[in-house]
Amino acid sequence: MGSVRNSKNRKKPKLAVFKFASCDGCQLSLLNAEEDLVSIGEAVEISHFLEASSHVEVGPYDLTLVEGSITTPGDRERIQEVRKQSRVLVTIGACATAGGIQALRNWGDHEEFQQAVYPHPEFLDTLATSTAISDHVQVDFELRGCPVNKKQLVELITDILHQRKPRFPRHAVCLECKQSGTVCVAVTRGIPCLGPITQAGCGGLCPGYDRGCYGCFGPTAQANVSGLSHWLLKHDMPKTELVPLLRNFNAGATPFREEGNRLAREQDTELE
Amino acid sequence: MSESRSINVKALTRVEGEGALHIRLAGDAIEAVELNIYEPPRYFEALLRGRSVEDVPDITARICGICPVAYQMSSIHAIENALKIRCSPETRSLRRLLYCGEWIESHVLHMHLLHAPDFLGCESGLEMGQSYPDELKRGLRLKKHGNQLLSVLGGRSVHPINSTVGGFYRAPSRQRLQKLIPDFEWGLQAAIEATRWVAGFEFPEFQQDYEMISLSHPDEYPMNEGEIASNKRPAISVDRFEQEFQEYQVPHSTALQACRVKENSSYLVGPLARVNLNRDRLSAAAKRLADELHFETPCTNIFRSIIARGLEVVHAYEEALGILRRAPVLTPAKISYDYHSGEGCAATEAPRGLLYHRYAVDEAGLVEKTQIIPPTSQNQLQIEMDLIRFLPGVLNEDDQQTARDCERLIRSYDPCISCSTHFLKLDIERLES
Amino acid sequence: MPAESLREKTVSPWQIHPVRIVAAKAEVPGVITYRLKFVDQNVEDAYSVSPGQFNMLYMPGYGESAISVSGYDEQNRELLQTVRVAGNVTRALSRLNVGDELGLRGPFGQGWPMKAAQGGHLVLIAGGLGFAPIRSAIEAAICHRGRYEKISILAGARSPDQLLYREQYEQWKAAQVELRLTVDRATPQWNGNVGVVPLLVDRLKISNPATATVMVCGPEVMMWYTVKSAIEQNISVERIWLSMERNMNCAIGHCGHCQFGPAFICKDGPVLRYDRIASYLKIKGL
Amino acid sequence: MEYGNRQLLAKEGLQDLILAMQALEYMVIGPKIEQEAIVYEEINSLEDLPRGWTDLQTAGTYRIKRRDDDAYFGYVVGPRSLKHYLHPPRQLVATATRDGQRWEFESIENIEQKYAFLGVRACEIAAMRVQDRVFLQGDYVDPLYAKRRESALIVAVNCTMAAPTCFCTSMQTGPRCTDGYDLALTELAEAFVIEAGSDKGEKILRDLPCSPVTTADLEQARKLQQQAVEQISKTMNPVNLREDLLENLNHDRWEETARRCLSCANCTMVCPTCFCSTVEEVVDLSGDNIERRRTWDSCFDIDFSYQNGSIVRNDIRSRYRQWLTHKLATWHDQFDQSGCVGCGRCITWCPVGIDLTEEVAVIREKKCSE
Ligand SMILES: Cc1cc2nc3c(=O)[nH]c(=O)nc-3n(C[C@H](O)[C@H](O)[C@H](O)COP(=O)(O)OP(=O)(O)OC[C@H]3O[C@@H](n4cnc5c(N)ncnc54)[C@H](O)[C@@H]3O)c2cc1C
Ligand code: SF4
Ligand code: SF4
Ligand code: SF4
Repeated sequence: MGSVRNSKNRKKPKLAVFKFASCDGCQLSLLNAEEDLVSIGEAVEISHFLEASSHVEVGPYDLTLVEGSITTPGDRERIQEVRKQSRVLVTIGACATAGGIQALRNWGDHEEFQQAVYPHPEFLDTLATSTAISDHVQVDFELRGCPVNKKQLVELITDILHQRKPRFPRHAVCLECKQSGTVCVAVTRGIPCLGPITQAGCGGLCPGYDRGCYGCFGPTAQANVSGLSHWLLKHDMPKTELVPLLRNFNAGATPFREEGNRLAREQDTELE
Repeated sequence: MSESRSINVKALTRVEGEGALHIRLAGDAIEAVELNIYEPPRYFEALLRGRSVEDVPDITARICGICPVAYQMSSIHAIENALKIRCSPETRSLRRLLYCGEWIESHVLHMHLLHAPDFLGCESGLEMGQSYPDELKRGLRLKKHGNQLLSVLGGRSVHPINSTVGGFYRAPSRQRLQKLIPDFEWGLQAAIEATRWVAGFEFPEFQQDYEMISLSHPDEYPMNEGEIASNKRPAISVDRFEQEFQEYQVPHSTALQACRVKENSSYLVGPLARVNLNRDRLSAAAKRLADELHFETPCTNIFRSIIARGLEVVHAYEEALGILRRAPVLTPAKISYDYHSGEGCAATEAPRGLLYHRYAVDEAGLVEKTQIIPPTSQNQLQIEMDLIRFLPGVLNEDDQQTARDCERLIRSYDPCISCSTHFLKLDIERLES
Repeated sequence: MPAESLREKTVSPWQIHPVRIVAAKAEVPGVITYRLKFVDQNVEDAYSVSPGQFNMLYMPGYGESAISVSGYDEQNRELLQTVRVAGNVTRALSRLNVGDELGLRGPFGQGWPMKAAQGGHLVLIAGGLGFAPIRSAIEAAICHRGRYEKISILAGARSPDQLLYREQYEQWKAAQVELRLTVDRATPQWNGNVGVVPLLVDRLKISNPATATVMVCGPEVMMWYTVKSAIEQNISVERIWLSMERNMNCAIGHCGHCQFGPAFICKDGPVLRYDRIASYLKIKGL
Repeated sequence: MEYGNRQLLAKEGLQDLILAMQALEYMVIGPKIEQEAIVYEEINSLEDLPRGWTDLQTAGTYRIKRRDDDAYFGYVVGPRSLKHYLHPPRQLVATATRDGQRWEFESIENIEQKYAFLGVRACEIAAMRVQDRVFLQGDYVDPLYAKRRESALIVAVNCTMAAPTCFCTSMQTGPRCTDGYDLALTELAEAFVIEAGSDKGEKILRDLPCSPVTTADLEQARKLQQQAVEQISKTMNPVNLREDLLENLNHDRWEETARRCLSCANCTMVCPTCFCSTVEEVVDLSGDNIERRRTWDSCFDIDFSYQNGSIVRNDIRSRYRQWLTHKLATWHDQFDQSGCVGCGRCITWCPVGIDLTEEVAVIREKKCSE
């Protein structure tokens, strides 16, 4: 069947996990795969996964998972090297696919941020922005989520082991809500919910817990962000609340970023 | 003339986040020990400014994917203190239950996948599984329970979504909670077995005279509430934390380190400190087990902290079972509150130790100022101090072995390096004085 | 109660049957023609297919793909399917060897109107991989050669080495079938037509347009211009048939994916009469 | 056999009905308050019903509210419909298992669960019949739908009120249930008028503690049903609707709607007639055990029209157009009826309140020139 598993005499494919600016949550999702973790461990050679193993092999790697965003000059270079060493490079999680929560610095004054947190900013060597991996190197596949869904992560690894192109839904969270029988919190309670413009993958988690979706999985393909913000503004949601809603873990994703910026500009002119 | 020698561990492994260790020696004299955390800074304290208090638990969770509940709990309690919100006893129980889930998940992960391999000469938990398949399987199952509990209460195990200021977004389903009971009954026994297993490891002799710091509460094992206790000094209330402890920056690390303000001295937080200071408040089964294992307290050998972790897992299982059996009903899920300007702080016990947060909020419920002091920054100086004392005993080995031994020592702290970059502004004047 | 009366169609349309690869022939780079044989003889006995219909080929773990039947070897009871490597399913299929098994559901859909075309000039037009379903019409027509006044095959490909079924051409010509080929880009060795397929239609001699039937399969733009040319040749819109393609998931009209205006490509098509869809072909994004 | 012999059932008698259905091993699915809406859920007893509650619905909003009486069925329709149970959102349809070099393929054909639906409205019966047409009356029968549908028991309720989103009268599907049920109820102030519509229903009715109806009861029932008719304010003229839409596939309105529509698929999920699905391949790590699962899909999903590396309906405009024209126009070509029963769910549950009847009105008002 052409699966890697079947070709007994071939060496096991090498898996590497690299981390950039992140919280480790996406890597942890792999350790959280529990039973599957053992099977993955059998199917691949874990060649570089610092959080899980002291066994470190040099590249090239067959599959590289990259967590985290680019925030330092050093990392900007390191990712180039990682790319060179990787046959298939997959980014996992909002940090890697959109810059993560730390991309909020892109709207702030970097120096002032440094001063607010560190007494000696001069010891630091960081960039003024937090950017997605795909802004720096070519990425073969992006797995969304903050954190990624561990089922999807295992599925992705399986897909690659079996030489399948990974395919995940690009539709809205709303489908998952309805499929799981969750009642829409936007319609029944007027709670602002990003579900209609956020990519599925979490299973409609937040609405199932009576709160609005806050966009962990980033924008859907062709997300109509202004369509949603238009409705919310018409229904008395102030821009001061709407802008931060769009600026969460996927603040750096283009559709969220652009609409957030547009609203913020309008807000500024209104204030003047 | 003795040659100068430098030992580098370029990348610490089996720790959460990324860090390195540099040791510089001149002959047998230690010139420098630097725990270098090169985890890039993410400026959480800066990005929280201007956000509404309800956004805070979601954002602070992202400081650390290993202990998001700890960040949520500390920030929620600090904000509730700022807004003078008093939550119901049921909320309190369910929050403890949530925390039990995180302790189980995080401790079991560390015990089985990160730390145990050191004692068994393996490079990873998976490799260890080849010689100890049942132990690994048991560990993974225990870890899964922790995750399941987090998922039922919080929606998912990494960055759960159900905790908020004033309670929970949705009252946890009693039915789903009670479904966990059989698993947890099994887990309690299995956790006892696992602890017996790790207690049988061979530990290096390494006794240190630590100052141990943890929360302490008259009626319960510390998690979400209590005073800050020490084995060396009188207990203080949480709101005095910043007067007694402070953070400062060192050039070799992106993380800040913490120390005692007056004495400039290091201290230890985490499971070993907690068990030492609160042994009599461990659950019955955990206490019995500690006696059975002749776990002497105070225990001052950091390598034995894996046993303390085991005891806490047993405690967490037993406490969780009690709450699951009661399955408190939460009505309403979340209490309503008004915004007003104020300031509040709180400390809770993250799996790795004390986690302190302070917030100033304005009358619209937006954050003005934040201070977050995570456990790993508090342990960092202690780790360096330990290394200085530990090194002479391992220096006659080759560099690789010395490095490996040092790494083992560091690992027994279960340092969470991703957390340790989110450190706080310190008061420069005070530092210089 | 309608629900009660309709239970009789007992076999689940979801049942997949194993088939074995008996032979695989690389046609052109990236395109393979397979000979498939049912593993279970009862299934083989029950199976009957007409030209223009398609099967869902199933690669366990990868999914299903709609693949036209490009021929059926009655003697050996072997199905011919020509597959271009496009994505997951077809790529996985291409990694199989002779003797390996895969799954199949089918046949599905409405095929070419071979009967209705009898008595007149049969014009079969293929572009690229559209040759696959056209091939099954060629076979069927040759089988009953006498029933058609004239048979013309017009086929186009990007380049000469992209032309499918080259080894069959002599055989077809021997059965008195007119074969005209064209390529977009010629090579030095090529001395046939250069240009798009509709040009071949323009040059075709159709003695009696009233009884001629045109069957086309190829990319949508190619079909669009081919039909225009056919109409200019005075062929009635009711005698022009197109084989259409849309995303195919269930193949039984239950999943909604393959809709094209009023048609379900899986059950009303893939072969559709031009005049019934003409107005929709013009609309973008339907 | 003639049914329609009407009788009176005391309000508490509903509990006997629930018990009778349970005794026949039905899982009773009825209205229940969940997450601040009245949804179809498993009902264990009368206590579970939303007694004394109603719903308020407009485009994009839904709220539940106390009524000033104790009516059990004093609400309209909720986000779930029978399709949630008869054509469930996730369904295993087939499996593949590797056995050495060979594969075993199996299709799932048996389902033990029998459902009894309590509180079904006229438009919902109509919607179920639309799905019957899709799954049972074509060349292929969906075996799982057939099983569920055949074993289902329908206890209908005649509407006595309507929401501003209802337009069943336009689509000629309600508000009165005329057939397609096993039992039908009309809720009066003090009791129910109950009648059977099938042998199954008749058998259950025989054992219920009923009393004879009076003319006054019937008059009250008629009045209440009339009240629902009168409350319906929304209309959509079905005459020529198919042509009006198909002749306007390039109307400017589609573009305008696309600026509001989020392509979130809520309308298709709540619509009781929408039937689109996708079969997903769920593979274990070894690749040896595969489940083929059918899940609800939607024409609003961008990948729904994926074909050979490109997307056919590659903007919201063409996706919305596909939905509306399928529902109201090409459905006639395919199934000889409209795909819309006028329940108004898509209007209420659209998170930005798009109302298909308004869209249709605009398109009709100014037909496109071409
Ligand atoms: C009636 C008919 C007859 C055909 N006959 C032939 C033939 O004879 N020979 C031939 O080579 N081809 C034929 N095709 C085309 C063939 O079906 C496709 O090229 C084939 O499905 C490709 O399968 P794949 O898995 O390799 O490619 P993919 O492009 O990966 O698609 C496989 C299937 O998966 C689904 N899919 C893939 N990606 C997505 C996504 N992002 N979102 C949603 N769904 C997705 C689609 O349903 C797609 O059909 C025919 C198509 C039709 C409709
Ligand atoms: S995407 Fe979210 S979970 Fe993953 S590393 Fe980033 S912050 Fe953590
Ligand atoms: S709750 Fe949010 S995600 Fe769910 S259906 Fe409503 S709008 Fe969509
Ligand atoms: S289209 Fe709307 S009104 Fe019509 S049946 Fe569907 S949900 Fe109801």
